Amino acid sequence: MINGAQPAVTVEDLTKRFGPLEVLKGVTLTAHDGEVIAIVGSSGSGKSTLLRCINMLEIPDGGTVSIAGEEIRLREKRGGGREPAEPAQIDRLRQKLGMVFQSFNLWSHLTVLENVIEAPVHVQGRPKAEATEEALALLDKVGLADKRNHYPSQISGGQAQRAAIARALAMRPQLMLFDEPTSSLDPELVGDVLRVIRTLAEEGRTMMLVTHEMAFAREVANRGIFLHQGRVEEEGPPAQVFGQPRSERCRQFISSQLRS
Amino acid sequence: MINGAQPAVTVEDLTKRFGPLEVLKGVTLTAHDGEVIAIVGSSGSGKSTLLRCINMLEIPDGGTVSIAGEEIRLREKRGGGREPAEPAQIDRLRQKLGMVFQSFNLWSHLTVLENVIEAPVHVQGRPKAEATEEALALLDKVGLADKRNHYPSQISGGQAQRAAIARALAMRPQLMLFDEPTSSLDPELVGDVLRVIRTLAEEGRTMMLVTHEMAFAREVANRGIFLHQGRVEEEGPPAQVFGQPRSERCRQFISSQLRS
Amino acid sequence: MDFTFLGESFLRLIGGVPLTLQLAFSSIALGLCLAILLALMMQSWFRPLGWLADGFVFVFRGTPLLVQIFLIYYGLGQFRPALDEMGIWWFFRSPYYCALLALTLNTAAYGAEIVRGGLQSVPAGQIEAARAFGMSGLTLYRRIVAPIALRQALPAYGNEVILMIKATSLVSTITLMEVTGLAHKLISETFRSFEVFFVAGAIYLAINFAVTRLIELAEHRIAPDLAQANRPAEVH
Amino acid sequence: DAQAQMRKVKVATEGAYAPWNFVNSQGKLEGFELDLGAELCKRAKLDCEFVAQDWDGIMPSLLAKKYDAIMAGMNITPKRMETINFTTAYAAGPHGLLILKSSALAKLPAGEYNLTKDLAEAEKAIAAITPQLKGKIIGVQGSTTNLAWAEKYFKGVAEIREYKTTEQHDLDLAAGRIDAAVVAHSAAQATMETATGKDMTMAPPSFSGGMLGLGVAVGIRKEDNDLKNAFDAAVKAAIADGTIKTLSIKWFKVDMTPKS
Amino acid sequence: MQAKSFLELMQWGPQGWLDEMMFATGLTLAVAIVGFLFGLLFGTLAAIAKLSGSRLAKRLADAYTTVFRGVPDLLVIYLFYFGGSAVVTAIGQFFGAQGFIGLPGFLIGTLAIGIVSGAYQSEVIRGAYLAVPPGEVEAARAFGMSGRALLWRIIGPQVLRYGLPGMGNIWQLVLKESALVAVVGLSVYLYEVRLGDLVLIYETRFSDLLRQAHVAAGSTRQPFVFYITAVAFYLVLTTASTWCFRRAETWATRGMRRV
Ligand SMILES: Nc1ncnc2c1ncn2[C@@H]1O[C@H](COP(=O)(O)OP(=O)(O)OP(=O)(O)O)[C@@H](O)[C@H]1O
Ligand SMILES: Nc1ncnc2c1ncn2[C@@H]1O[C@H](COP(=O)(O)OP(=O)(O)OP(=O)(O)O)[C@@H](O)[C@H]1O
Ligand SMILES: [Mg+2]
Ligand SMILES: [Mg+2]
Repeated sequence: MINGAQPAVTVEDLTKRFGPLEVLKGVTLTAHDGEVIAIVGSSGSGKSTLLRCINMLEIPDGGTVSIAGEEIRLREKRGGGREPAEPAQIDRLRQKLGMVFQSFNLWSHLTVLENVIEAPVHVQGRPKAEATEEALALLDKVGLADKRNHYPSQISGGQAQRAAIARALAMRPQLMLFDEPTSSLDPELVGDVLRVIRTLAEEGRTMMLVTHEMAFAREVANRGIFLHQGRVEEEGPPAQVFGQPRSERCRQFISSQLRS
Repeated sequence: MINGAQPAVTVEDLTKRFGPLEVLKGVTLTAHDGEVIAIVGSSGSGKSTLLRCINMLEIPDGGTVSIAGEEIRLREKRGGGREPAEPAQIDRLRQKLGMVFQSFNLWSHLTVLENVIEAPVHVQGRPKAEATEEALALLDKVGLADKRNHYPSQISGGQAQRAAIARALAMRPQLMLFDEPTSSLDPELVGDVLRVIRTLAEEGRTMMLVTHEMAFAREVANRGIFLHQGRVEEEGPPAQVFGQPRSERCRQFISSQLRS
Repeated sequence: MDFTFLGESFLRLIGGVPLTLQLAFSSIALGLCLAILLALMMQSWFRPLGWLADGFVFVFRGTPLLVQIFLIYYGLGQFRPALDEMGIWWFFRSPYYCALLALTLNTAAYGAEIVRGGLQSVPAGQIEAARAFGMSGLTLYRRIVAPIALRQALPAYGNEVILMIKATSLVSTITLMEVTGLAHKLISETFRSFEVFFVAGAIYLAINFAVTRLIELAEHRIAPDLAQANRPAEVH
Repeated sequence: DAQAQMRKVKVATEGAYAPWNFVNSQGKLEGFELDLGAELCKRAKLDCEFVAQDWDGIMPSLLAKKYDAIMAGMNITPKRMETINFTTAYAAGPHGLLILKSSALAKLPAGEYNLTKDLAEAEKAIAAITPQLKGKIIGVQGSTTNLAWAEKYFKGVAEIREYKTTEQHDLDLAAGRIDAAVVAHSAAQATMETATGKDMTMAPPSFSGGMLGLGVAVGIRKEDNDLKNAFDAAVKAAIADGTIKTLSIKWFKVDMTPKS
Repeated sequence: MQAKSFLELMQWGPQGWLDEMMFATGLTLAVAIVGFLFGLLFGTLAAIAKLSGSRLAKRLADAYTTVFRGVPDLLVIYLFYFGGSAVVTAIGQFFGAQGFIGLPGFLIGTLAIGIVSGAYQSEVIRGAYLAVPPGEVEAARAFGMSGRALLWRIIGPQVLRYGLPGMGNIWQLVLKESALVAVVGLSVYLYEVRLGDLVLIYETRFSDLLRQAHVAAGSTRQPFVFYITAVAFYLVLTTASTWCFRRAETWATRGMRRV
């Protein structure tokens, strides 16, 4: 378990640009063990980019990211931009992170089950039999046990999303990054995912999730963050951020949702 | 405009199987001009498959599909299964259909704008200048005007979904098939899409949409359909299907949603 | 058709098959290792390595194999004193080793381009997913990149294998009597080029047919999901 | 007029066998056979045209009537006579072993042996060479009478390697990959004048006739007797009046006139 | 024959070989381009046949690939030239013509190269097609695209994207394959030579690069000069074509994400 004295993630003054477009304009946030942080914001506001910067799939142009108190070392690249100072450090830290991609990114040459055991066996070096057993339990939990031998091209959108969730969980990560994990799920399954996340939080794991479903965000999170044009516009307890936001922009965003 | 006396789509006793799995077990439904039909159901219940059968991306194993009163002719294939009796007929009918895919399927070698004008110019043979003008208006409507020269790999999930919607609308289809068109959209954009769909319906166009957002379904639809294990379990006005369903299974499904 | 003569020719030419196969398969095996190395060098962050690989591919892909064989064998033969001094004349003295060297270097250059193309076709998202799980280096290549790249590259690599089998016919210019060398000899003795070429063609065809089947088999083994999945070709 | 009455004849040559026939730097065919051919055609009152043809296709193309005669340093052999006809020989010369000056073979006793006239004597001379070649490597041009001769007498004693051209075995002889090459004296003469051949010499014994070929002659299709007769007469006349001797000295620096 | 210096040998004009080598380079390029285009045609057709649902078409295309990939190219060229000529000659004689009717070497040569390289190209195209994301093809179909539009607008550009490296290989191959065409003799170049009152027509061939090097080597007995020069000329061709292919690749992979 990550050292309790240290926050699980610290992001400080993170900036990222794509060409002329400044996507993140200085984001600072901290997540402690067992915390669930829900990030909302309009489309294109930089939510995915933020998550991708945390595990260095995108190298931020400025600012720092620390995982369990260990700062990821970057260095200036000749010709502008930065690059990892020590790729091995990133690989090591990534083993503590799990990620569910917005577009799933399941490995197309592996079956659902193989997708789930791939990283535990070949990155963490766990015995295959053990990993398989755990994977089957996870697939069962997300209701995919009967699809375990299907290839990603043979399952439905919601099934792919659940496979991606199971794949990330199988790593038993200390910090989970969820990019819209329930976008393709029906209400029942959303409830299931909610329960899974709660269990994980109780085990002391940290989660950051991007979502568009305010109800879900409010239920699942300890803290809410509203990202607007690359900046943290509002941050606080869910009841505040998703209920009575102080910022005008956030209020407008929240109020536009349809109520059922 | 499609002949008013004929329903825009008629699906009769549609069945489809993937290997041993019977995904659709006899679906019958009709949509008239200007109708908006919302299809809900749990993940894997066959919603996408149903939409894909309507435009023959999947060839149904049994049953018939008619577009504007014209039945799509299929014939038995040697070795089992069926195949189009006359591919040209399908190509012709497809020009009246638009589709937004669950996984967007934007053409990766074309920019957002090129994606939108592609089919109008190269399928419908409209002049490029005219198509471009219309495309820009559409992109503006979905808030993507500034991303028009980006490639699909350079835009966010929600932006890709909006591009896919604009691409389908650019065909000015009589019948639109939306497969979870708002899954990656924030509440504000969901409202925008809602307005677009209403305008289209007022113009007399027909829409079938799959969604997991009950609030959205209730707002947008004239009729609701609850699909369960490949069968139409409940069908009726939105207030009934998404409010007080008669079927036990549907009630359970609806009630599981989180309320905000 | 004179079947007795065809039979006789067959018996003569089949004597060259072991040499043909030996040269083809050893050069393909060695060449593939070198090709992978070159492709990785091309993608490496350290640019000089990339330039080196590019230069190698440029020269060996850019010139005819026949000339390469010729220059390695006859050309280096001119520098015997220097090679003697380095203690490697024993290698270059032998036409077999020279042929093997030329074939290996040649197929490595072509192979490198094929491997590079395969690596580029791996969807970025799938690599990212692997990275996000802490996969890197060899594991990433072995488990994710290579299998996906292989499926893309296999048809093109199949081409290369067959090309190499046929390319061995050029080694008769440096006195190695494989199938084509024997065929030419037989023609010069009998002047029946049609029959002899027919038999030689049939022998090559048989070898290559077997190789094609093996590659197809490999394709099915490596890409079972492609075989099962609804390929676009079947979408109507 | 008379010019119009002359029969048109196409003569093929290889264009890559200096000094018999070769292409000069102006792209023109040149050499002993070109000069001789012009003379022969003048005498035979033929309207001749020379074409270049690769050695490998030279016989099939004659049979396919692509041309009517071959003058390409081609020796008369019984095997070739099964397929085509030859005129009287227009050149003949001895053959022997091309070796390095330092070789032990250089010290053999000199002698000219004719395999047609006195086979026993010739074979005695060959037997004297044989022990010196034990375990050695002999190079020889493929598809030649030299090869047949070498295989008959030295197979099993020495390793015989077949080359496409004479200059290739010259190169290997110079590099020390082979110990001797079986060649015609005329060709060896040309080699020894080049840089490659400066350390080479012919082994003293020389051989001619018999299986080494009954001389170089014009090759003609079997049924084309008119042409054979015309060339026969012309060759005999050219031998008789010393034309061949003159041309031979010009190109080979030795007299290659066949001795009857 | 005295050994000449490199510069003497490589002069332009009647004294040197540079002009011949340049012409040969041009011819090599011409044969290669035409042969490659024929190959593209045959290869595309075969790939379409292989991917089509029709089992018969697939069998035929498979047989085509197997045979023309499997048999040495020289054999195919021989077959075309002598076989084709024999047929034409027979037809000619039937109509009263006499002697051998040669088929134009250029056409036969490039056709043969086209047939052979088409067999390879079909495999590259097929492989590239299979790499195209199925969803994107579906999307096009769903919008009513089919046949030519689908091929040109969606599949073609993406096949290009995945297939260009393989095609680059085949192009290099074809560039060198043109050497084989020398066997059947390329286009004819006539020289008139007067010997007194006799007019002789000398025929030589515009040789491709490799054969020209071979001829010049045989004529001057200085093989390395010419083989190394040939290598240099080939590398010039390669540089130019590599540059073109790289440019094309950059263009074809636009919008594609790299990791
Ligand atoms: N190519 C295929 N091969 C085998 N099974 C398939 C294939 N495509 C879909 N299926 C199965 O068919 C069932 C229905 O799939 P479909 O995509 O229609 O579901 P859906 O209702 O759209 O679900 P979701 O809400 O998750 O998108 C699923 O169980 C899926 O696993
Ligand atoms: N590779 C890229 N090149 C250029 N622009 C990019 C690239 N990737 C992302 N962007 C831009 O950066 C912005 C932020 O993208 P990001 O994916 O972080 O948005 P998001 O908040 O996750 O939105 P969504 O809710 O739609 O997923 C978008 O405007 C997008 O167009
Ligand atoms: Mg996103
Ligand atoms: Mg679906």
